[in-house]
Amino acid sequence: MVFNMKKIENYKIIHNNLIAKNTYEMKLEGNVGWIDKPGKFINVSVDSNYLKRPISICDYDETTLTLVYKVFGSGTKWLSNKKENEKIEALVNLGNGFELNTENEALIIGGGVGVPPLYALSKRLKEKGVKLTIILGFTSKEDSFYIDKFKELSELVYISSNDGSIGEIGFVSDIMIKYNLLDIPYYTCGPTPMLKAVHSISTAKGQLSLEERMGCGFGACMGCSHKTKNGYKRVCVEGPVFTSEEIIWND
Amino acid sequence: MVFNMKKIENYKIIHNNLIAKNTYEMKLEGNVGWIDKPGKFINVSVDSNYLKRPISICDYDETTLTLVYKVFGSGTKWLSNKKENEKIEALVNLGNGFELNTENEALIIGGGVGVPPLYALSKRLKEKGVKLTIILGFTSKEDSFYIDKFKELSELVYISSNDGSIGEIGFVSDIMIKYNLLDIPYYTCGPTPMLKAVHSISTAKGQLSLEERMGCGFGACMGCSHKTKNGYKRVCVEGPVFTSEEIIWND
Amino acid sequence: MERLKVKLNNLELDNPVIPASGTYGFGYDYLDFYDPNILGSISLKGTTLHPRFGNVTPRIAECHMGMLNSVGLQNPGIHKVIEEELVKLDKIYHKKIIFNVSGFNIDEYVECVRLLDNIDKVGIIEVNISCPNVKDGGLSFGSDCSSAASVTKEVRKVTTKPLFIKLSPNVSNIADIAKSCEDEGADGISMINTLIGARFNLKTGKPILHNVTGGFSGPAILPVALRMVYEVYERVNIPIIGIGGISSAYDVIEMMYAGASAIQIGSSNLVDPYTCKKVIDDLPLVMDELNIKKITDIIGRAHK
Amino acid sequence: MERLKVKLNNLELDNPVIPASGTYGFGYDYLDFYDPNILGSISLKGTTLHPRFGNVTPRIAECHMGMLNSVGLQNPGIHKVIEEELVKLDKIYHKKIIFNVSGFNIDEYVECVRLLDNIDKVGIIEVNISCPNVKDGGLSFGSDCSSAASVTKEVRKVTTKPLFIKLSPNVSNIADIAKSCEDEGADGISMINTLIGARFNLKTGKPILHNVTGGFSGPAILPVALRMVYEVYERVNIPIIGIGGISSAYDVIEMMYAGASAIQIGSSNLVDPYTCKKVIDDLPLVMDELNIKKITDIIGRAHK
Ligand SMILES: Cc1cc2nc3c(=O)[nH]c(=O)nc-3n(C[C@H](O)[C@H](O)[C@H](O)COP(=O)(O)OP(=O)(O)OC[C@H]3O[C@@H](n4cnc5c(N)ncnc54)[C@H](O)[C@@H]3O)c2cc1C
Ligand SMILES: Cc1cc2nc3c(=O)[nH]c(=O)nc-3n(C[C@H](O)[C@H](O)[C@H](O)COP(=O)(O)OP(=O)(O)OC[C@H]3O[C@@H](n4cnc5c(N)ncnc54)[C@H](O)[C@@H]3O)c2cc1C
Ligand SMILES: Cc1cc2nc3c(=O)[nH]c(=O)nc-3n(C[C@H](O)[C@H](O)[C@H](O)COP(=O)(O)O)c2cc1C
Ligand SMILES: Cc1cc2nc3c(=O)[nH]c(=O)nc-3n(C[C@H](O)[C@H](O)[C@H](O)COP(=O)(O)O)c2cc1C
Ligand code: FES
Ligand code: FES
Repeated sequence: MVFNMKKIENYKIIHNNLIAKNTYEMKLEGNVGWIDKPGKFINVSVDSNYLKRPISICDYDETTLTLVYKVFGSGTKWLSNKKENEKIEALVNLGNGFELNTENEALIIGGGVGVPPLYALSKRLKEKGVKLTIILGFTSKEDSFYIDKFKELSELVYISSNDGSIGEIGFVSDIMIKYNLLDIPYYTCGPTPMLKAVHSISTAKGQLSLEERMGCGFGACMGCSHKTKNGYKRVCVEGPVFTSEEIIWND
Repeated sequence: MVFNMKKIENYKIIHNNLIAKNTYEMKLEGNVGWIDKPGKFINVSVDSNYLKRPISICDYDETTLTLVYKVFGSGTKWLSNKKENEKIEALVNLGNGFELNTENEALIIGGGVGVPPLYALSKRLKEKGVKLTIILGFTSKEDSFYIDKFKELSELVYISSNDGSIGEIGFVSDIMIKYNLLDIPYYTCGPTPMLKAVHSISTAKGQLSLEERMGCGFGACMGCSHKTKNGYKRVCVEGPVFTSEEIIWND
Repeated sequence: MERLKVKLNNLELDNPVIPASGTYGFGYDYLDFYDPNILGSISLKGTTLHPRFGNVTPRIAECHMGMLNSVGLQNPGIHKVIEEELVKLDKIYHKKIIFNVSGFNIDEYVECVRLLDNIDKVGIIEVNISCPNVKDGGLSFGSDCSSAASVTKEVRKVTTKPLFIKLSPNVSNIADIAKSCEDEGADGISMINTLIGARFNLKTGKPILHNVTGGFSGPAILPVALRMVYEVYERVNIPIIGIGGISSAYDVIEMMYAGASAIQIGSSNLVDPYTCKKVIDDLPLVMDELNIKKITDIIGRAHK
Repeated sequence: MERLKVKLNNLELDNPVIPASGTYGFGYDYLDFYDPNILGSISLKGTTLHPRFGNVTPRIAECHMGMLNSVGLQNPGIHKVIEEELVKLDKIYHKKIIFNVSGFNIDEYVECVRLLDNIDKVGIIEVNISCPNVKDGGLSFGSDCSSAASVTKEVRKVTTKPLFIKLSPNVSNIADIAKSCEDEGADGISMINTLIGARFNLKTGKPILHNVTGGFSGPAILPVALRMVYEVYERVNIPIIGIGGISSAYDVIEMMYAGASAIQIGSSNLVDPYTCKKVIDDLPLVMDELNIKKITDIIGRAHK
């Protein structure tokens, strides 16, 4: 139980590198004992701003965790300026995370900064012997990242980009249709329109990781509520991962 | 003219040392070309707070200036945590400064954190050959500072403290009366009650450096207005130094 | 600790620190961080007669030293709160709570208060006449004297429990409104609820909140809250729970100088879930520093 | 630069950036920092019929991302301002200015506006019905529709110059008040003036400001200003000068999305005297980043 508590932790920055356009990989050293599954997130304190910033766990091992984030506004800008050996503080052990599939095949569908949490997930699934088909969508080549890392996990990695500068031109849903991937149980994270498309075209069950603007990240403010077939849920506690069966789109 | 402009400057901290209870001496390296007389002040940016903090020039030479300040609230607390080689930013060249007396004798009367600006003043007066009598008042011994430095400038240095733990017990005004220093032209800086007492008992002319809560420090907000016989003046522009002839006490 | 004790009418609190309604759920969400029994009391999430989902998201926007929310009173309805939440809460929190109610017409307020009258766990009923998020209600009751008075008068009839009216700051004269509530039998005033604010998305130009405007809270609003508590203290003789922008023990002291008998902390809990614990731990130290013997000594000191 | 030009009635400004009344004196105090001719215009220190010293100090208190002031309209009186300040200002600033007036009864407003009617240098008369610092005036005119309307109606009679009424945010429905002013012939709305706040000295418990309360301004109030500009834009058809908490080019954009045709910057000038220059320099860059061709394209975009 203690193991599973939310808490504030400090991490030392091992590196904080630009890996794509405005996109950084930050490796952190510190307590990672709470990470029991992929898909959880942490809420990072940024001195520049009042609210913390939710970022998914992209990768983790026994002593480190890795975040991949895109500079979007002032908070992520601040984060991108942090240097090796500096410390950052975060509220950790947030969200439900993905439930690891028991089937022996899975489709991974990531879009933009929705890709990171799917990396640790794919690693865990692969360790379990699940056969992975991976689709990664980016705005364009310069925004893309982690493609090689995913290729190490599977031979079936499809890339799409809005402008065709890398992979196939179009959306991840186009790939799903083109290569007839509609009946594989899926895991997905990315912009809401993408999630909606995936949810509507797939005939399989899936787990979808959502984003909402958050006040607290630990369940206290009801800022991140999402309607589901099983009632109102909080993206920060009962989510961010929801099943395709329960999900309802707000509009 | 350009020489005399207000501007924002950056300074490197040479040292920032505790020299008395909650009292720090901060030596700064940077542009000091604007310091044409003692008694001017700078308005220091403190990251912790919205408004800048006005601090008097305590000492200066060709390349450095020195501040002596007491930790009072969050801004000065922040300042006290700055380390050697770090930078601070300030709006500089503020206030009128003291007019150097043409008489050959002067009484210097400082109280608490009103003492600092009188140090550079005393140095300049001594350079001009003015004979100095100096009275420094502190709350108690642990609050006292710069006594030896003043003793280098004059043999007539009187000390008073509220509790008698250093020098004579009582106020600087008691010293003025006891040693019959009431008719020497004076320069004074310190808490308002002290200034009022000095102003009322001295029969000589004097220059008094006032304090007010400031919005801007450069004349734009009218936050620091003070009535004088010559009309309304701004402590940050027409002051902080006022003559005993013009001064009126607000209450 | 004796020196931290305060009284709100007949309710004695171990200390003046209470998490504010809407930022502490129904008492459960902070269990990972500290034992809630250290708190003076808890003001529960605003409850309405009927269940509500609240507003469409986005419901949160950030501001300089503050935030906007347009949660819109999401809650499972008072029956469920009484039957389920209070029962669960009783197991982890052993003191009386402050039950915060809202309504969209006077009957709803009355019905809620009536349901609470005989519930032992409820130490104070806090009547929120100020929630700015719900277009067809909330705001109106708190924005003029006569409707504030009507709500107070009607809920007064159905309970003998201490009634604290929670005021909106989005008014031209809050002291008049407080006085109307006192005149109709309010036992105390909780103040302030959120200011109304808005933010716009730089890329699209559109409002960040789906609801366009939201309640503005956090350290940014402290000076407004302090001023209003000061003004209301001059006008009424009933206790005030000071709310708005408090994030430290120093802020608690300042709010009590202004006239508060106890205080609530809202947004600061969201940003640092340990806030209430830290404030309670710091209070004796800050009191030592400022030479304050008993916290009750300083209530309204600014007026003396 | 053509793309920054905006219009306030018949007055064309090179850019929408105007320092706010009370934070730029009579135009002189920033000469060390930059040439004021880069500004869209200047709103001068609030002027009254008779000279005023204003309130006793302390007049300034600090807040989280903001400040309180209780300057209390210190000014040498309109005659001296016209005869001396405007003449001096004309030598260093070559554009039309915004003349901000206050009064303690309607006659004083009328007399001031009458005196300004034939002064060429005055591009806009800004009628401050909101200054919260002066106990027996100011506040009352801005706090309800009928007195706001009366002032507008009477000053309208004595001038053909553009009249902008400057509104107080310390009201329950600012859009109603703006509408009353429009109905009586106002040419535009300047908003917002300061919120009312207070701070207390931790050591003594007493108010920091001698006047107890003061006007609260700075980045902390931006969300309130944005919300109010948004609401007023929905109700009136006259241009709005957006004021309150602006400190960057991004804030300018956000305020114009909400509905402002130009903006004023107050406290931020005090904290960084280069603010207006920086904002003017940054605007084209920020517009490039956000794909905005002409600044006028975005006025009220939040409503579309
Ligand atoms: C559960 C979760 C996991 C996330 N994981 C990642 C990740 O691994 N990598 C990554 O790059 N991004 C991730 N995001 C998005 C990330 O939180 C935002 O990009 C970030 O908060 C933007 O902050 P800012 O200061 O740069 O932007 P600003 O616009 O200055 O932020 C203003 C406010 O809006 C909020 N906000 C802005 N955009 C978003 C958004 N898309 N989602 C939620 N809140 C937002 C901010 O948190 C802040 O409160 C995740 C979001 C959620 C909810
Ligand atoms: C012209 C001038 C010269 C000064 N020179 C010195 C000096 O050489 N050494 C020194 O120790 N102090 C000096 N002071 C006082 C110093 O400015 C204050 O102690 C300091 O601003 C307190 O800031 P804080 O953040 O620690 O306190 P806080 O209480 O957190 O400050 C809150 C606000 O009040 C203002 N304030 C608080 N106390 C004072 C005060 N006494 N005078 C003016 N504003 C105040 C702060 O500037 C800030 O705006 C001077 C003040 C003035 C006006
Ligand atoms: C997310 C959130 C939800 C809130 N919900 C309620 C509510 O349901 N009922 C209520 O009376 N006040 C509600 N409030 C207002 C707070 O109780 C408090 O009055 C306000 O936030 C000011 O305090 P603060 O600055 O400490 O946050 C809510 C505030 C926030 C931030
Ligand atoms: C020191 C000071 C003095 C002010 N004096 C006046 C004034 O004389 N007339 C007026 O209409 N507004 C006055 N204001 C209000 C500002 O013009 C502006 O409306 C307000 O400060 C909000 O903008 P800001 O947040 O950018 O400061 C004053 C504000 C400050 C800070
Ligand atoms: S962000 Fe507060 S409940 Fe989810
Ligand atoms: S501090 Fe602004 S005029 Fe002096």
